[in-house]
Amino acid sequence: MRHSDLKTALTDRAAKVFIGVLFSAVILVALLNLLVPVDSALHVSSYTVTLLGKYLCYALLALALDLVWGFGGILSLGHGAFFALGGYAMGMYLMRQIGDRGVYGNPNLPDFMVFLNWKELPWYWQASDHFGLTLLLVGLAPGLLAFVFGWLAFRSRVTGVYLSIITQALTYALMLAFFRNEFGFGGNNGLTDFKDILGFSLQADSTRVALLIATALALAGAFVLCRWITGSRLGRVTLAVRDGESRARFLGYRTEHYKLWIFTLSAVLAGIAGALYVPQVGIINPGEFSPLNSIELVVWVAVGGRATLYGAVIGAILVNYGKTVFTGVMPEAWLFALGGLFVAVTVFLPQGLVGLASDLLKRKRRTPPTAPQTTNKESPHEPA
Amino acid sequence: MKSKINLKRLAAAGLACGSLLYGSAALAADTIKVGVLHSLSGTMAISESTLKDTVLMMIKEQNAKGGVMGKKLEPVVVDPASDWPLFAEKARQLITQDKVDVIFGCWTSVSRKSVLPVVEELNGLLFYPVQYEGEESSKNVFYTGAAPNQQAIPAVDYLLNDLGVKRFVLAGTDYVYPRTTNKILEAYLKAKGIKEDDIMINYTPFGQSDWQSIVSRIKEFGGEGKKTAVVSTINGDANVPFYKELANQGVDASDIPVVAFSVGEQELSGIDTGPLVGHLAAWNYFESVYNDANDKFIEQWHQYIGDDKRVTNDPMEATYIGFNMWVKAVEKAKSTDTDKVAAAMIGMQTPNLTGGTAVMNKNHHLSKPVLIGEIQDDGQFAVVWQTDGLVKGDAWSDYLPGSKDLIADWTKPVMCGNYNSKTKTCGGQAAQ
Amino acid sequence: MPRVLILLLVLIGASGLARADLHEAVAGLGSRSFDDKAQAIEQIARSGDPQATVILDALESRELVEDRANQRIVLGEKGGDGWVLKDPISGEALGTVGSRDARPVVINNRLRELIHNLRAVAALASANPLERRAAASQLVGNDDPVVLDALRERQREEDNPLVSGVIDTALNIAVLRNPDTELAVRLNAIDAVAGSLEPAVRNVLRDRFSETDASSEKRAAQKALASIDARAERYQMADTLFFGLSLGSVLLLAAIGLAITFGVMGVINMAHGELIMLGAYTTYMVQQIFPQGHEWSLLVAVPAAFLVSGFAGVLIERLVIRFLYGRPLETLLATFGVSLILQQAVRLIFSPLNRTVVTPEWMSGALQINPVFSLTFNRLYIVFFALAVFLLLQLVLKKTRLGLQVRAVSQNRNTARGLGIRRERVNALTFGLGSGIAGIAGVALAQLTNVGPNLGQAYIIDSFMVVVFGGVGNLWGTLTAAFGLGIANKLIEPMAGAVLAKIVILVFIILFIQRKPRGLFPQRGRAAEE
Amino acid sequence: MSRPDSLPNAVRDTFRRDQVFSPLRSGVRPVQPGELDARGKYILYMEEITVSFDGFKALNDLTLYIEPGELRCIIGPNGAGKSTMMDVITGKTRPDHGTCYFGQTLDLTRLSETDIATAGIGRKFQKPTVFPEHTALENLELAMAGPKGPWQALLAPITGEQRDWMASTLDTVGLLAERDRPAGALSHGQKQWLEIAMVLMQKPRLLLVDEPIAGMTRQEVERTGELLQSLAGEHSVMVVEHDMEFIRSIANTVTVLHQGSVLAEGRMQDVQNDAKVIEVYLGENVES
Repeated sequence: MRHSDLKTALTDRAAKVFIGVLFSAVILVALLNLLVPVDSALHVSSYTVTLLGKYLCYALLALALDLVWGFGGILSLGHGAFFALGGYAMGMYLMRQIGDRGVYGNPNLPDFMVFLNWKELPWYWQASDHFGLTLLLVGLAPGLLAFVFGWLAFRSRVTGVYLSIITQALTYALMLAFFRNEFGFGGNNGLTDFKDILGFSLQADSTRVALLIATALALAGAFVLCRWITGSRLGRVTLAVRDGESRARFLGYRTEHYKLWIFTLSAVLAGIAGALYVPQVGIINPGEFSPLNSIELVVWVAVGGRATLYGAVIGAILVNYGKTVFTGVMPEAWLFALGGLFVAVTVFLPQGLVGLASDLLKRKRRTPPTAPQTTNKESPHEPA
Repeated sequence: MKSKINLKRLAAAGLACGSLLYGSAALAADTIKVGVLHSLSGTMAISESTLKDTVLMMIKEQNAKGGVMGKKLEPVVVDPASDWPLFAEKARQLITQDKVDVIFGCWTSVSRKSVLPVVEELNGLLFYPVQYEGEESSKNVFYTGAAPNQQAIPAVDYLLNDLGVKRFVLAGTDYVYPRTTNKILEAYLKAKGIKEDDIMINYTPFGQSDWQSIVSRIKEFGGEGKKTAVVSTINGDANVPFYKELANQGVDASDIPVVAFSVGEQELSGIDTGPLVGHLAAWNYFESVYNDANDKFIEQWHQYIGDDKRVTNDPMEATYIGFNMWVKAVEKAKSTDTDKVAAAMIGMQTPNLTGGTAVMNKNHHLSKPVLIGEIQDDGQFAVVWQTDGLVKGDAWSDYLPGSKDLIADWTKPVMCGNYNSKTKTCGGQAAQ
Repeated sequence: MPRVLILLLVLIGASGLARADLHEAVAGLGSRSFDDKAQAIEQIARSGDPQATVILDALESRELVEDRANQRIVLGEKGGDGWVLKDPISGEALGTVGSRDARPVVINNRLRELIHNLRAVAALASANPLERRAAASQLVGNDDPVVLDALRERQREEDNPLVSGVIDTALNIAVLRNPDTELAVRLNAIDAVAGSLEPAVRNVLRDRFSETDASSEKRAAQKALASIDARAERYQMADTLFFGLSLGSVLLLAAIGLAITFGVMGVINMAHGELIMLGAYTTYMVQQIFPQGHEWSLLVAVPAAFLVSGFAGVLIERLVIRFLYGRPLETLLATFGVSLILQQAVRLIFSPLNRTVVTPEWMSGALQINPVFSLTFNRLYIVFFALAVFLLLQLVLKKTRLGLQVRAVSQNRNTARGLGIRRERVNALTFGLGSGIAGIAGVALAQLTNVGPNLGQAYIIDSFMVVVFGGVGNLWGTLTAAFGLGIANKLIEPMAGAVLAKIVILVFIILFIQRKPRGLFPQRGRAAEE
Repeated sequence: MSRPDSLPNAVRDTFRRDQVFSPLRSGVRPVQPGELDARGKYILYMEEITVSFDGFKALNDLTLYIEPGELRCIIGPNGAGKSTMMDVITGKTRPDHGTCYFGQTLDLTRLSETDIATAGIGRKFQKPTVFPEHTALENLELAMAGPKGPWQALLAPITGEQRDWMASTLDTVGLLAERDRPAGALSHGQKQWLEIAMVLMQKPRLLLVDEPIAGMTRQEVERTGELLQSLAGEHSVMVVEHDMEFIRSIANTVTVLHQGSVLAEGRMQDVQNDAKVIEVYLGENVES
């Protein structure tokens, strides 16, 4: 039995490899983007930098979902909502940074509020003038929502399918609410046209690279955190809750506390992913709350492989890379590919690509010694 | 845990990431690349895929004529999948990876808003072919659809003057285009002496499918003795159930006419228009307009798409005008350089499809005729009114308090998209 | 007033114009000005020529066209690829021209109304009392003296109380609108119209109330208004209720198939919406196959849609779901993939554009109970249709062998096998049944909304809400939930607007599920708790 | 597919106080370990318990007392209500009527499963329910008595003492060699043992043991019998079992359930000779 503390989580081999690969890729990209001249064949365009940044945000989001779904057994179909809330919190800060450079040149209000004839900034926008408070809000908004929602749901023992469906209803209701212009978040158009962050222009290559590195740091941090948690007794109890919630209750665990804990943490991670996503893609709007996005997210995790953490990361990156390629090369086929992926993975690859890979590796490694054993035990006619 | 396996897996993942770095960036100097940025999947595919086909048709025709400046045009089609952040990403891809010289694309305002910072940053060129809410003018964007003063205001004038309408229902989907249009109209109607009580404003969510209560309220509102009309900025999919409900509740065009700004031939092609005869729409183009240029365009379209039943519509005409103008501007500038083309665009004239000439103004908006048509039972519109001459598109509405002092002028010495004519300053963003 | 003149002439059947003038009048329809056209219509009507009705009918139905080659106004009939032209007066055939070589003469709402009124005045003499009543209703609120004369004349001969009631109202409104009538006459008129719910009555009473100086008239008008308002309010409540029922029936139709696949089989079928969509497209296809059969094609479409969607359902079950029993969350993902594939397939086959589904005559319009309360036929039929589908399904589940097996399997999968039930077959058929019902829902929805690739997505979340709210595995719960949510939505909507109403309902369901995690009518027993 | 019980019932159900959002519940606070007041004659009092599912009465006016340190065997034909009774005691099922007290103060019908477990009732299920993806040792770690909040789980390490305890418990049930195998890979009998070990780790005052010997070899059965008997005295043990021979070998007092209520209670031989019992149950089974 292991009881991993933070130190073992950091020095753990998987974490080392993960962080190593992540940072060598990111730093390579950063250097090739910043130092290699634009017309060189080795130059990496800032398009690729933002694209990679976006993938890493998605990877962080997938990691967050894997924590609740893979380890907690809570299939949330509303994780997009937490992602979007974090994104909005950051978007609000970026909106405020525009200052009087908006089209109406109003120094006190964002453009859409000028347009709606609002006279003053609503109270919930007040914190967005400060970066520190914004960071707080990035975690707090999704965390609080997840806490309240989870507190209600887990206490009432809403589980399985029911929970999935009401999380879907949650994100759907939020989407409708954010679409409303009166809600004060820019309605359908959302928040866009950002200029700079902490005084650095968002259009500068160096800012982009910095954001990419920040995302990679967040992802690595979240990965280590998740490893630590899943390796600790907390993680084992969470797994136990996943596999036999009522048994765990009979052992004296307040399972709802565990679920709430992990759900809230996951929501905060999703919020951070959203906050990193927005400055890189340059827009946040209610479409991010769409239930479709949340379901797609589940597939990233399923494709990569549940309950492995790195599976989620690999899945998110692979599927989104596929999406980028497909929507460019053969747009009509993208939905077929995505749909087929959903079906194929759930039916044939319940453990995802990671599971497939480890099965293959296992077979390769173990075939010679195990082969005679199986033939002894099992029917001798069966081909090995 | 089996960390040995992890190493290999992660290395593989790293390789996959690496392959991302160098995408397709082949540069062919003997062609001019034209980016097409319209959704081919998702909710907007219904409207946007037609425009993709229109651009491809125009490119084919132009190439048959020998291309532009002796070079063939090469379309680069991408699918932003009705996903707004993806619009920005794809725009960036088109400009930096595929090195296109111009982009035709976007439909919804939010997609344009998403793309806008990208084309400005990378100094790209975007032709936007859809009627929209105005309140914008970018150095890098040409707006070939109608501004509110080219659609909404003339339509309301028609209702006021020709139909004697005294009460107005402003019904729209809850997003920025209806909001802006309705605000402009509200201000305009009040200026025309319509009382607050005689204006009813209603917003519904996207894809609203149950219109019973709203239609019933409109009926009630219209039953109070004064001639009433509905000004509809209801978007896309919500229109079919809306019109069906109107028809079923017996709201006749002669009692309460509905004038729509987002319903064209293509939207009607999904509705049984029998019960809707007489309801109105305001556009800069109708397929039913009779003249040779339009006949030719329609025939060409039918041939290209291989279906005689496919209709044409206003955004297609806007694409047609935008494309032809761009071709002329490139030839005039003898370059595809954005700044040179943009400069050449201003003042450019090409024939439109309604028998007149479209002119590109200094504010990057077109001068266009405004037509009002009544829906006919064959899904077409019959033109019942049109402006005498061309109406110049206004980037900034005169009826909104925030924008009445703003003008856009992309010629020297102003060179500004939001120039305050009172303070003589250029608003923040577009400062050069 | 020219309109007066023509009506007069039509009424007395005067005929004094030469054919040459008629020719000239018809040519006048080619003008670009609607005033000129109005004048031409007057002239044509004034001619009294038997061809006049033919020409005016053609004008309204866009079969009066301008031949672009010689700019003549002729009768044109769409045939083949173009127009078959005929002389409007002699009826002589003039050959055919291409579809864009002739164009219909454009009329606008004003001209259309002019023609309608002309026709209504003529229809007052119809032998059919229903037509007479419709004509009289059309003329209510019209103060043209000639129209009023025509109404008065009709009133003298009218023996049908319904028709004469409408004419009375029309005449009394005219009395009240005329400032010169005596007070006593006006008071009588107010009394007479006090029971009418016609909007025109309310408006005229309001005007009298604010304009009159006579206190007796003021009081009478006020009293009449109050009683009208009170009645109207009651009917409005009934209206709202009907809207709620109607929305509920749509929800019921959308959800009931899901109640089978989700409730009975435990499969979270995210492709349910697309099965509805398939039903709607089947309706479209059936109408394409029988282009002349719009009136009855729905009767073919219902079984066809059941079969198409049912077959698709069986396929989905056999190819995907059977690998996933007992893993409900996985069925969610897999069927979501299926839904994406179906959507994109439809987009490729039928194009992303919406398809037109024609509403048959008998489903158009409304059952006009009184001027403020009407039940639209399509909604009314759909309410009954939904209930019929529900009852039929209950019958199938209660009375047939399949139903028995379905219930057995749903209650205990293992025991059922022990009883010799072929589970595989029952699963496939059950899923097919649920899917088939989704297809039937599609037929109904095709009458209300877009038939396009996104049709299904619009209903999937609502459907799940209904089933979960009602209690999984309980069809009666689904019924109650559908109508409950429908009515609640419509009650909230006038207060909060459509968007907020929807949010309120969603939040309500989320909170409700916290309180009763198994819905309104939970299945009880130990099996249900596992 | 069942009809709703009727609308008024549904409405009443909806507004039941005990299902209302937890903060609205009154007087319920988490039970602390050691809160049990076992000074009375009995440790478990079940009185007039009735549970019905859709009109079927799974328990009908059941009254049963367990003394501290007693080993009680419960027998009865299928559907007699044995498992439902355990469900009521452990808080899984709420009775429609009746009271159920653990010790003098703890009203089990108002406590959650967690609280009941914390109060000192451990249960071994009919179907062995261990955590298949955890190793045998981890299963014990999960079951081990001690603070069970998320923070403690994250931060408090396992002490050496606890390690020894787990090892010795595993040894008791003969699974020490399997300590690092996933529980899912154990044989059926081993899982039974593992679950018993888990219940022991909870340090319960009352053990509910549902069909402990299913799938065990004769030897294992014997050891189980010995173990259960050794537990009695320090713990109260309630065993539900079908195997009459096993019951006879361990039982002191036997309770026969039939149709949801107690049919007979007493020493094994008395019960065996009871005419009613023979009629409904033993008659057929004793022979076979």
